[in-house]
Amino acid sequence: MAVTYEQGLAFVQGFAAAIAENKAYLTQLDSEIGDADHGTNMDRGMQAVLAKVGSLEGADLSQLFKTTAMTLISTVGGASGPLYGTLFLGLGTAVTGKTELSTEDWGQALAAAVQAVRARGKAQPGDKTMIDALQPAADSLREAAQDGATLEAALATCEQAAEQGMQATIPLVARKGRASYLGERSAGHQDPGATSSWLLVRAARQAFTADT
Amino acid sequence: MAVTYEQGLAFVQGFAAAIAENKAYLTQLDSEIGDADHGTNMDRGMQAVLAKVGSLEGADLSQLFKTTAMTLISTVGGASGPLYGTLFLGLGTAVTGKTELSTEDWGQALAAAVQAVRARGKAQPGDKTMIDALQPAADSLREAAQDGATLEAALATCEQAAEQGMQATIPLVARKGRASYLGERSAGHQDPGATSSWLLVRAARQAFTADT
Amino acid sequence: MKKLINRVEDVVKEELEGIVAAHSDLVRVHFAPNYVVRVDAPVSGKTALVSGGGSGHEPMHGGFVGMGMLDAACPGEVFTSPTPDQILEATKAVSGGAGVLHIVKNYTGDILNFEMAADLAKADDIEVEAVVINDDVAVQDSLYTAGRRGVGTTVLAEKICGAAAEAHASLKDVAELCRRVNANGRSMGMALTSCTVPAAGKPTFDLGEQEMEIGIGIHGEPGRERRALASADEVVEMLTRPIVEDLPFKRGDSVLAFVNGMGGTPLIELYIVYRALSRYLDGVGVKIGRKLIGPYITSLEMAGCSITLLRLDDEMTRLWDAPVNTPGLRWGV
Amino acid sequence: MKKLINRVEDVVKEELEGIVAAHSDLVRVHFAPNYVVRVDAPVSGKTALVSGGGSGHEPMHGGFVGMGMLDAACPGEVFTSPTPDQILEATKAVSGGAGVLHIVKNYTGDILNFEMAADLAKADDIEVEAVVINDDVAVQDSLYTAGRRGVGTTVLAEKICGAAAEAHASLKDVAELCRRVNANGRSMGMALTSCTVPAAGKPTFDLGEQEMEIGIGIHGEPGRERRALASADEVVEMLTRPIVEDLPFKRGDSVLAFVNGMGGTPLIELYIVYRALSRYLDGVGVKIGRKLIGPYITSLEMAGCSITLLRLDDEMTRLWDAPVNTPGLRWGV
Ligand SMILES: Nc1ncnc2c1ncn2[C@@H]1O[C@H](COP(=O)(O)OP(=O)(O)O)[C@@H](O)[C@H]1O
Ligand SMILES: Nc1ncnc2c1ncn2[C@@H]1O[C@H](COP(=O)(O)OP(=O)(O)O)[C@@H](O)[C@H]1O
Ligand SMILES: [Mg+2]
Ligand SMILES: [Mg+2]
Ligand SMILES: [Mg+2]
Ligand SMILES: [Mg+2]
Repeated sequence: MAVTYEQGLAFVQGFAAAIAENKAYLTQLDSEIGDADHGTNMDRGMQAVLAKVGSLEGADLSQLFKTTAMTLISTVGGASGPLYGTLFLGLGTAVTGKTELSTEDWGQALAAAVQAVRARGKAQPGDKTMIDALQPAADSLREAAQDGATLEAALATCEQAAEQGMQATIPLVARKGRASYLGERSAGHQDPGATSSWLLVRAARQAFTADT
Repeated sequence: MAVTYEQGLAFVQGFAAAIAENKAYLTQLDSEIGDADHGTNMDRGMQAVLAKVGSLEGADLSQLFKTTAMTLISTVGGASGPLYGTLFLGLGTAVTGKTELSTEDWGQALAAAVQAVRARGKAQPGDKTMIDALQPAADSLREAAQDGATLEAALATCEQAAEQGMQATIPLVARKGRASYLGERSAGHQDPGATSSWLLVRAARQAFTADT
Repeated sequence: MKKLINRVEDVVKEELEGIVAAHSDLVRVHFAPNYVVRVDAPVSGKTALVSGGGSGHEPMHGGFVGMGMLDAACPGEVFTSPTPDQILEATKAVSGGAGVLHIVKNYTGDILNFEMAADLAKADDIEVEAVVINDDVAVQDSLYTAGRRGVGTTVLAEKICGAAAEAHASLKDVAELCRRVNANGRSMGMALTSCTVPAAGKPTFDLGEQEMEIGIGIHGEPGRERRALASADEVVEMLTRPIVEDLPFKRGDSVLAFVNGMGGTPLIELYIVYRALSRYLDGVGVKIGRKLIGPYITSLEMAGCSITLLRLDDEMTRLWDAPVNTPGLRWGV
Repeated sequence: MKKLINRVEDVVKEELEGIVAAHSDLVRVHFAPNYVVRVDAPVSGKTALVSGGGSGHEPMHGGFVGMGMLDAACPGEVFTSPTPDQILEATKAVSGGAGVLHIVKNYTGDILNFEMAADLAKADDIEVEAVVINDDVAVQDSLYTAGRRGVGTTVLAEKICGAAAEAHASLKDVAELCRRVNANGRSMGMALTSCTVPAAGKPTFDLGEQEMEIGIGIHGEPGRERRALASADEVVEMLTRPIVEDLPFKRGDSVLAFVNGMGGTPLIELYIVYRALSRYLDGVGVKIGRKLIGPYITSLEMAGCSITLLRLDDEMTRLWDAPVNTPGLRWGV
């Protein structure tokens, strides 16, 4: 089984739907340790993406992800705009020329994309950012792929890792992003960006394992 | 029985005490249909009066009331400063040269003082102002004096008239002062100035009927 | 009550100490009685302008003392008119021999205290004229009531008359100009929240999350009407229609459009109000010749706004544009 | 949520429409992408200054566009950094051939978006330098964190560097000056109330009647510490002591003292704060050479204040005094 363009599109659209559904929740998380806009930001961006990707004529997966990236960069702003933009740009670059993605392909693409986000944002795992969901997701996916897991199993592991990473942000003291200004007071709250990243990984699992 | 300087002083001091005690109440009434300062204003003024009148050497009743007037004028501000100032100026002028006040004297003084307040503020009875307490008080006092009532009985009637006049302001629509800006919305609230005027008339009754 | 203050009794005194610490290049402050005068007062041969009223409306009036605007301001306690002796002292301190204009907002307290002060000043051989500002269309005017409040037009009158006085117009002419400004200015205000008088310690009125007050003044008093919360565009129409119909402002008129913040409303909202106002006026053919946007005549920390329109003529426009140098308004210098 | 707005989605757009309706003599506004440029942009041969950040801080930055200050401002959504294309377009629109300085407040989002925009501008052969303002002493600085926020010093840097650029200083010199201003400026803020992000619809944090937040930024985020409500004098000491100790400001230093309102705090309180600040500085021998008092870098309708001190040298003082003509700051013209 491999990921098709339709599944890639379903992933982007599913991510948009998940963001829309969790918009108030993400903003609430951002109220606690940030400036109360993460849900609004991501939703503004993903709605713009939805409006674009539905009508991409003859695009391939790389173009799909790059269009998503450019749209996010030019509509989101804040920290999450450039960072999610960089993530999708990384995905788009990694899948250049591919019409279908194997488990390895997706694993490599996600790893490269997360690396690009880290390069841009300079966050390490443990800094209480989206990296805390994304890095374990990418790591576990690659391991699962190396262990020869099915796409389905690999994606499930990946989603689980993201969820655990997201939850693990709760006790952390933030060292990057807006939450870092709170110092010790940032502990005890779940990072909004890690939460949207878990939604992203979950959307990928749902889209890539759905019957096509 | 006649009103002595000591009783006059006790009246001014008693009025100050009543204002201090009812400061929050008067301000609350003024919140409803004004700008939430009547208690503060009157208390600032009467505290200044207290500080002055205790140490008036060799003053007579006229000087006592005039000092009260000038102190109110220069410390209260607002509408009530000039109006209560005018009231006490009227009392002071009316009792010039007198060392004791008969019921008639006090009745004439109050009537003259209320007339002066009306001349200054241009309010008529029924306009929902202090006049609605003061005018009936002055009128009933003069009638009682004419009917040959004792000072005690005359002052009791006077206080009752002030209290009724004060209560009668509740349904009125204000035509003068700050409450007039509210139009119909001023109905249903007791006028703060009529309330402080009732306290004044009550303080006079208490001081003038106490054993000396 | 949440305020950046020390003791409630000291609010006015300490605010004035702050003003003089900040603006000693422009003003001097006298304490007990309290008044603010321009640093070069008295200016010999110049008609002097004195205004005043309760505190809590900052920058009005103390912030409007200086070259091209007021010669003196008399701040009372919060929302309480100043006292006659205070006004008298200020009047004396700025009298430059050409007479003194009292610009008085139409409140019983202000009228009475300024009247007494004027009587006292005249007894001291100072020529005093008083002009009463009463521009608030929210209040029904009548011979039998206290009439309309003085609100936003006061700021505009102080600027325009200040410029005329600076150019050495006579007391008579400045007073006449002031009456003309008043005759051509109309205002109306609204509140989203109440304010808290420091000495009272709690909000003057309670307003639900879905309510607003229309037709308020500047003393935290409730308005003419409590209505359901509405959009900025709707609020602007509620305020502007009565203003326009009252004068009435006519197609082709040029106005000074003044969007005033009540103290707790930030500039971002005032610009949204200004946008709506400019569209509304466009719709009725009234041209905005000049504008002023910001918190200039406030009610402590009240959230809300007021709109003032002043029909301009050439002289008023020229005087509006003339240099002014006060803590609260400055241009041309 | 009680605000004078229409639809929450339109807040920024309509505010910008208000600005251009009010100030078309000073600025032009471009929509989609949104940016404000001075009316005579691009000024040929002049180093152009571009700043920007989330909206909700008005008058910053749009209100600081004009002669002697910024050439362009890029307003993002409320509390959301602008996007790279927006910054790029603004940069192009004001580029007069002498290079463009990006004045960036130290927030991850601002840094990342301005970085991307600078890369794109350089690809278009526009010389761009960026200076990051990070003056907030409430935040512990460290190599491993996002570092200190950019707050009040931004306004001062924009004014001072704007004056230098107006006098045709080179990009290199203006950038160096901007770094010097940042190096000599320190700030700290506090809140009495939270603000409400329009799209969020409710206050970002809850604060009890007897509580305040110390060490807030300008995005409605909670501060470093929640403390019991205190008097203005105590609050000023809590803010000023860390500022003075951090640089450190020394006996004999001359400073620009900037008392900033957060949006919902009226001027009367800011003067009480200024009074306390001037006394505090007097006590430690620091002289106030210049001052700025008012709501210049706000957090929507938040009640509270921030204090910024900038150690002045002669050049900075001269540039501060130089003429400026923007919607939000004006003097000398
Ligand atoms: N340097 C960084 N690297 C990775 N992620 C970051 C970084 N800084 C912030 N983030 C993420 O961005 C999220 C906040 O996004 P958002 O609220 O949209 O932007 P802003 O903080 O500008 O308001 C945080 O929860 C965090 O996960
Ligand atoms: N024209 C008037 N004549 C008589 N009394 C008046 C007049 N105007 C106002 N008052 C009285 O003054 C009271 C308000 O006093 P106060 O609150 O101290 O002054 P202000 O209205 O200036 O805030 C009113 O309740 C009313 O009784
Ligand atoms: Mg955020
Ligand atoms: Mg009152
Ligand atoms: Mg009052
Ligand atoms: Mg943000």
